[in-house]
Amino acid sequence: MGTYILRRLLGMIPMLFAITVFVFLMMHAAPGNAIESMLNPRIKDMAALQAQLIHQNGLDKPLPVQYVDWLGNFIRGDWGYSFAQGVPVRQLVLPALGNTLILAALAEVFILLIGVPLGIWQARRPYSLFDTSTSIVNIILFSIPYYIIAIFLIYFLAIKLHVFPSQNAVGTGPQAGSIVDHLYHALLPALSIALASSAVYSRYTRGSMLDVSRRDFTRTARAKGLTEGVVFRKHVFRNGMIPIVTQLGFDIGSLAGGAVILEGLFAYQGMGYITLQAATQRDYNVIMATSLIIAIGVLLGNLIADILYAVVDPRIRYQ
Amino acid sequence: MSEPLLSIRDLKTYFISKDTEVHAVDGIDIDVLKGQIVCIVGESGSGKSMTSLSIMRLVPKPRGKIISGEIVLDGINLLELSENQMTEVRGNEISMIFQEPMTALNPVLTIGDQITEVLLRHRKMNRKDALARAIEMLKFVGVPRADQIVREYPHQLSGGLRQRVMIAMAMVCEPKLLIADEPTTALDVTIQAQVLDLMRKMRSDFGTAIILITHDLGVVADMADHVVVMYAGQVVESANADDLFEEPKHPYTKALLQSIPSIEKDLDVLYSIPGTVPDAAAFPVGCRFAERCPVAQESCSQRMPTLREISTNHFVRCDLL
Amino acid sequence: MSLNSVFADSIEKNSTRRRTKSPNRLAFERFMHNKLALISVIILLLITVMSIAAPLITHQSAWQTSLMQTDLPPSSTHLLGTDSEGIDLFARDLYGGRADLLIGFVDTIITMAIGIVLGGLAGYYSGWVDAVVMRICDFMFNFPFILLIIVIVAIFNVSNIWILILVMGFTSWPGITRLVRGLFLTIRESEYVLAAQISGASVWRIIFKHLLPNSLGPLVVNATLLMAGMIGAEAALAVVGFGVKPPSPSWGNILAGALNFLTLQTEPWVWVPPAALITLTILCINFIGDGLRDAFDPSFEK
Amino acid sequence: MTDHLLEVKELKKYFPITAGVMKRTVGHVKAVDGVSFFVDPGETLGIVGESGCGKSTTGRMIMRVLDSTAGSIYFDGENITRLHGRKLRRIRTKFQMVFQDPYASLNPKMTIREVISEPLVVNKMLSGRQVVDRVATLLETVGLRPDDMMRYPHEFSGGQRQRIGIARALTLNPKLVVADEAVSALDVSIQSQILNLMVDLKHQFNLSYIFISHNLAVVRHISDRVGVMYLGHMVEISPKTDLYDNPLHPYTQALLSAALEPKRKGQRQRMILRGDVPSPANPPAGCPFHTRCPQAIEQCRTQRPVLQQVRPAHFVACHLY
Repeated sequence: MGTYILRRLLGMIPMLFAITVFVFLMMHAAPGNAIESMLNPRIKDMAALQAQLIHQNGLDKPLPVQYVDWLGNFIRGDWGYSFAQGVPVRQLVLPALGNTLILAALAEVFILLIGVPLGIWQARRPYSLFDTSTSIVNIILFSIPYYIIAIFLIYFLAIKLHVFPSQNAVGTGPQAGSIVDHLYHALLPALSIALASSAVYSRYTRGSMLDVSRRDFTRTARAKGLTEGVVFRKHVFRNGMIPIVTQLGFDIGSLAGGAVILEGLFAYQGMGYITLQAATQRDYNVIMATSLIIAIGVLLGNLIADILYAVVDPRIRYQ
Repeated sequence: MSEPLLSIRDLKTYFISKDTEVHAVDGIDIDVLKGQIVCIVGESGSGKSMTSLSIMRLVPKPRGKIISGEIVLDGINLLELSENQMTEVRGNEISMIFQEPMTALNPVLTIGDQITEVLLRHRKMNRKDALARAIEMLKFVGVPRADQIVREYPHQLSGGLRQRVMIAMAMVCEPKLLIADEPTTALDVTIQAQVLDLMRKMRSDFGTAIILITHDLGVVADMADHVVVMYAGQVVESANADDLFEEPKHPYTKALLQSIPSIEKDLDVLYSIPGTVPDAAAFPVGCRFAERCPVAQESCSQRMPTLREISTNHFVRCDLL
Repeated sequence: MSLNSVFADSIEKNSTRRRTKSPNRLAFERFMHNKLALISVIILLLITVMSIAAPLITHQSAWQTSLMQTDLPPSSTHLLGTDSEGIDLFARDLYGGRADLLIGFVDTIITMAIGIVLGGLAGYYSGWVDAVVMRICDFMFNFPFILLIIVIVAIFNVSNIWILILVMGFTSWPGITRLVRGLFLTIRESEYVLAAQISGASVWRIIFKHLLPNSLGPLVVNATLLMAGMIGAEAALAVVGFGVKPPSPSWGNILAGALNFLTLQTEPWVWVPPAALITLTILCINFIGDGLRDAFDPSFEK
Repeated sequence: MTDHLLEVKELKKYFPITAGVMKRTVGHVKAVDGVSFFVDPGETLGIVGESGCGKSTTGRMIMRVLDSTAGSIYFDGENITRLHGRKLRRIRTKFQMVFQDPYASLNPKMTIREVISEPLVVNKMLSGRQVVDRVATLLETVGLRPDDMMRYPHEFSGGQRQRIGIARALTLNPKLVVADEAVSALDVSIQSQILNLMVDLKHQFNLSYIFISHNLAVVRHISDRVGVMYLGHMVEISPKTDLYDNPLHPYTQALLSAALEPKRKGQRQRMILRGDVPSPANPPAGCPFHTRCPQAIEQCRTQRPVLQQVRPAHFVACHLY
């Protein structure tokens, strides 16, 4: 297993390389550049200043050289300078990554506490009143986009009841609040993700459990005289969780990439938020760094999914 | 004659949905004596598998339903037991093995786990004793390396071994009755021979009665003490195996026996039964075989024949005899 | 003319009398028995017709700003009031549907087309074609879909709705491609495809006569999911300022315009209607999708 | 060349086993490992063997839907082993295939007319009215009604679907039909209908069959000569009566001994093989059967026996002869 993980980690390198090249080329194919967009067009002698800045930042070198320079610096830990924010990229990105991870972890906790148990409970007594009623609520919840759920949460919890802050959740940098403060501010966006995802997960869990409960080995378990409770806990549950656990792995990866829209909506300073900001301001160094980190998140998520799969299903063995 | 171990009377199992009512099992009577091997033989759709699931009360819910009848095991009508009491019977007094040993075993639990859980449920043993008993049982059914195999998973075994594991699991509480639903259909001929031999050994060593469900008359001839032939949800003939193979009475049984090619001699033409089995959602009023029967009379399709005893312990559902 | 010919003639003439039904026809009939799905179809059609026929329903303009009439509450002239620039909100909600439905519809077609062609080739040929297509899919999967669109829209300064549609369509195909590939790989192994190959059928015949018709169920179901997703995505983009650019109305950008403390608190008529319309549209499409799945795959118990 | 309709020489199929990211080949599954035989015009060659013996792979290589690793296939004296494109399409009209699963072998979205006429349409052999005529004739030939052509596969029973499959195989007037487990999925009564149909058609159209099956009785019934395969090798091949009455290879003997005839015989001595078939990814050296053979001698472990004639037209690959 150890060598398998190592091999998979090494296997990510070409993919990450391809991603950085792609983002790099895309940004240089764009009309205009960051320097241009950050300068006030009313400045006297703008052309000269611009040329000077371009030269200082190495933007007049040939593209491959620029790329190699960037890559070399990145690996050494120098992620460049954010033109728009006036701070080193690392100073911007690392706290944002932390914030996003908190958000993702919180959302996953909610999914595990709400979505999965709900699905299991529905599958335990399919077609019962509880199952049908919650299933209807589910499909409606499933159809409401998460940002609309978020707006409603803001409306009720923040505006009407004043239980939660709705804006400017966390400051970045040294003045960032305590961990409790973080959690408090992350709660509303996490809840929005969780409500939307829980609907997906409970549908998925219910389907998976029902599918397993119709399989031959479940019939065997019943034929052995096991009580319905044991049949479910030991046979249905363990098999039914296999696809769920795998899906959770994938989602950890993509959630870590930031729930862009929600971070934007809540002004929650995570990866999604700063990427959004960087995109508006064409802050290329920031975009390069965040897209690379997000891609690493996705790839690690896939790896986690594969590992979890092997853990829960003995038929899967990786060498 | 001794009291039967299992006695099924007028059992009806239907599948009911919004606009159809499928009569999978439509009023059957079967007796199984202690230590006897009874083969239920029939083609697909004859209701033979549903009969076995009905005995276990494992008919697929929510649509499948036992409508009426009684299933008496050792003086107790299983259909009157509560669901809880029924779990005491399953795996303990009656156990069951299935056609596909691959899908019938849980892929994420070890072989040991799956056998010991039967003992933990019915014998109140501790884990260590249960595991020892499981290994002993695996050795008994001829599984090599039994003490290692208890730690392995089903996918690591071959088809033949999996079926042996299934048998060990079913026999570990020494049930009075073993129901085997097409236990060798998914296996190769040489492996089939091994499994059938093992089942015979179970009968002689434990005195377990066996209901063997199959479509293969070769297996029936090899194994059965008593044969029940099913057609379209009903028993059409029920007889001692020697009698049935020597003197089949029902036109369906006769036709079936003549439709099978032989390994031992070259036949010129096979008999072939025309047409197909009637739709179980809309059975004809009269004899269900009348439409395909070579000797059918007009009256056959008007009145349903009853199952009559035409000689000692030989029952036939045909009015022409 | 042979006897058979005569016979065949009468068959062709009488074929309608025989009650034979194709599997697709049966699926259609099952769908028509699903009340929830039918109601959803009707509501969705109603929403579509209302946004197309918007000029017939309201005389108000969805673009005309009026500095004298900003932030008005609902009244008989402005059924849902006006926004901060004095544009009639009822008209904006009606016209806004055009953008969302257009994006949903066109992008579903673009995505399905790319997905079917690429996934189909990968699934049919396997080998290196498959490897290349799947690597590209893997590559695309590393970018969260919404984020990728945002970056592209920002870098290339997209403001035209058609270019937005293209960007969305050309970034969302990997999912469907994988689905089609998986379906094709499975069906390709079936004996009837083998029989067709033995008959000498060409690749295109096998794809269009065998693989595609038998993938129809899952494809149609996924097309509905995709359409719901696309409509949701436009609004999501608009919320953070990367969707359809005002003054062109879209449900998303009407919603986005209301996202400040004051409007949320005091003017629900601004943001509730677009939010409700987005949700209702997606809900209807999802119910239709559920209905289609049950219709194509009746073994899937509800 | 000879006047055999089909001749197969030293045919091999190795499937690579790959591992790792780079898909390195780490071994081969030797599904078929050097098989030679021939089929004469109007003759039926049966091929029997247990699952994994390579019989289906052989059939598919002959049909040229699977490329062989080595060896050659001659059809009507022409080497078709490496034909492709138009030439292959032309020759392929002369050999067709009937499949196992009557439910998976017909495209559910096509009418019966489209299914049966597909070979005509893709080869542009007939058009319009003629196609309809041909399909009607074929449906009558296989015992269905011509007006069934407007219906869809889901409206037919398993047996009827198999008839449709046979009609499709006959569309182009082939000389050779490869039937891969063509009756294995059918009930006994339907199985005999289809076997009789196939025998009739053979005489009517002077067809040759390669009849692949695991069912020894069925193979005996329909074949003129029978080949027995084990682990990718042809271990014995002979005219059927000789093979069934005087089997030479210990594997054939075991197979016949394990097969069950629907007849009561009392307790009989059966030869039951120990263990399972070895994996074709790692076949034993020497004779592939030596691991299970009760008569194995030292030579069997090291040296692979070749197929040689022991009695007139009776070939066996065994060191005992």
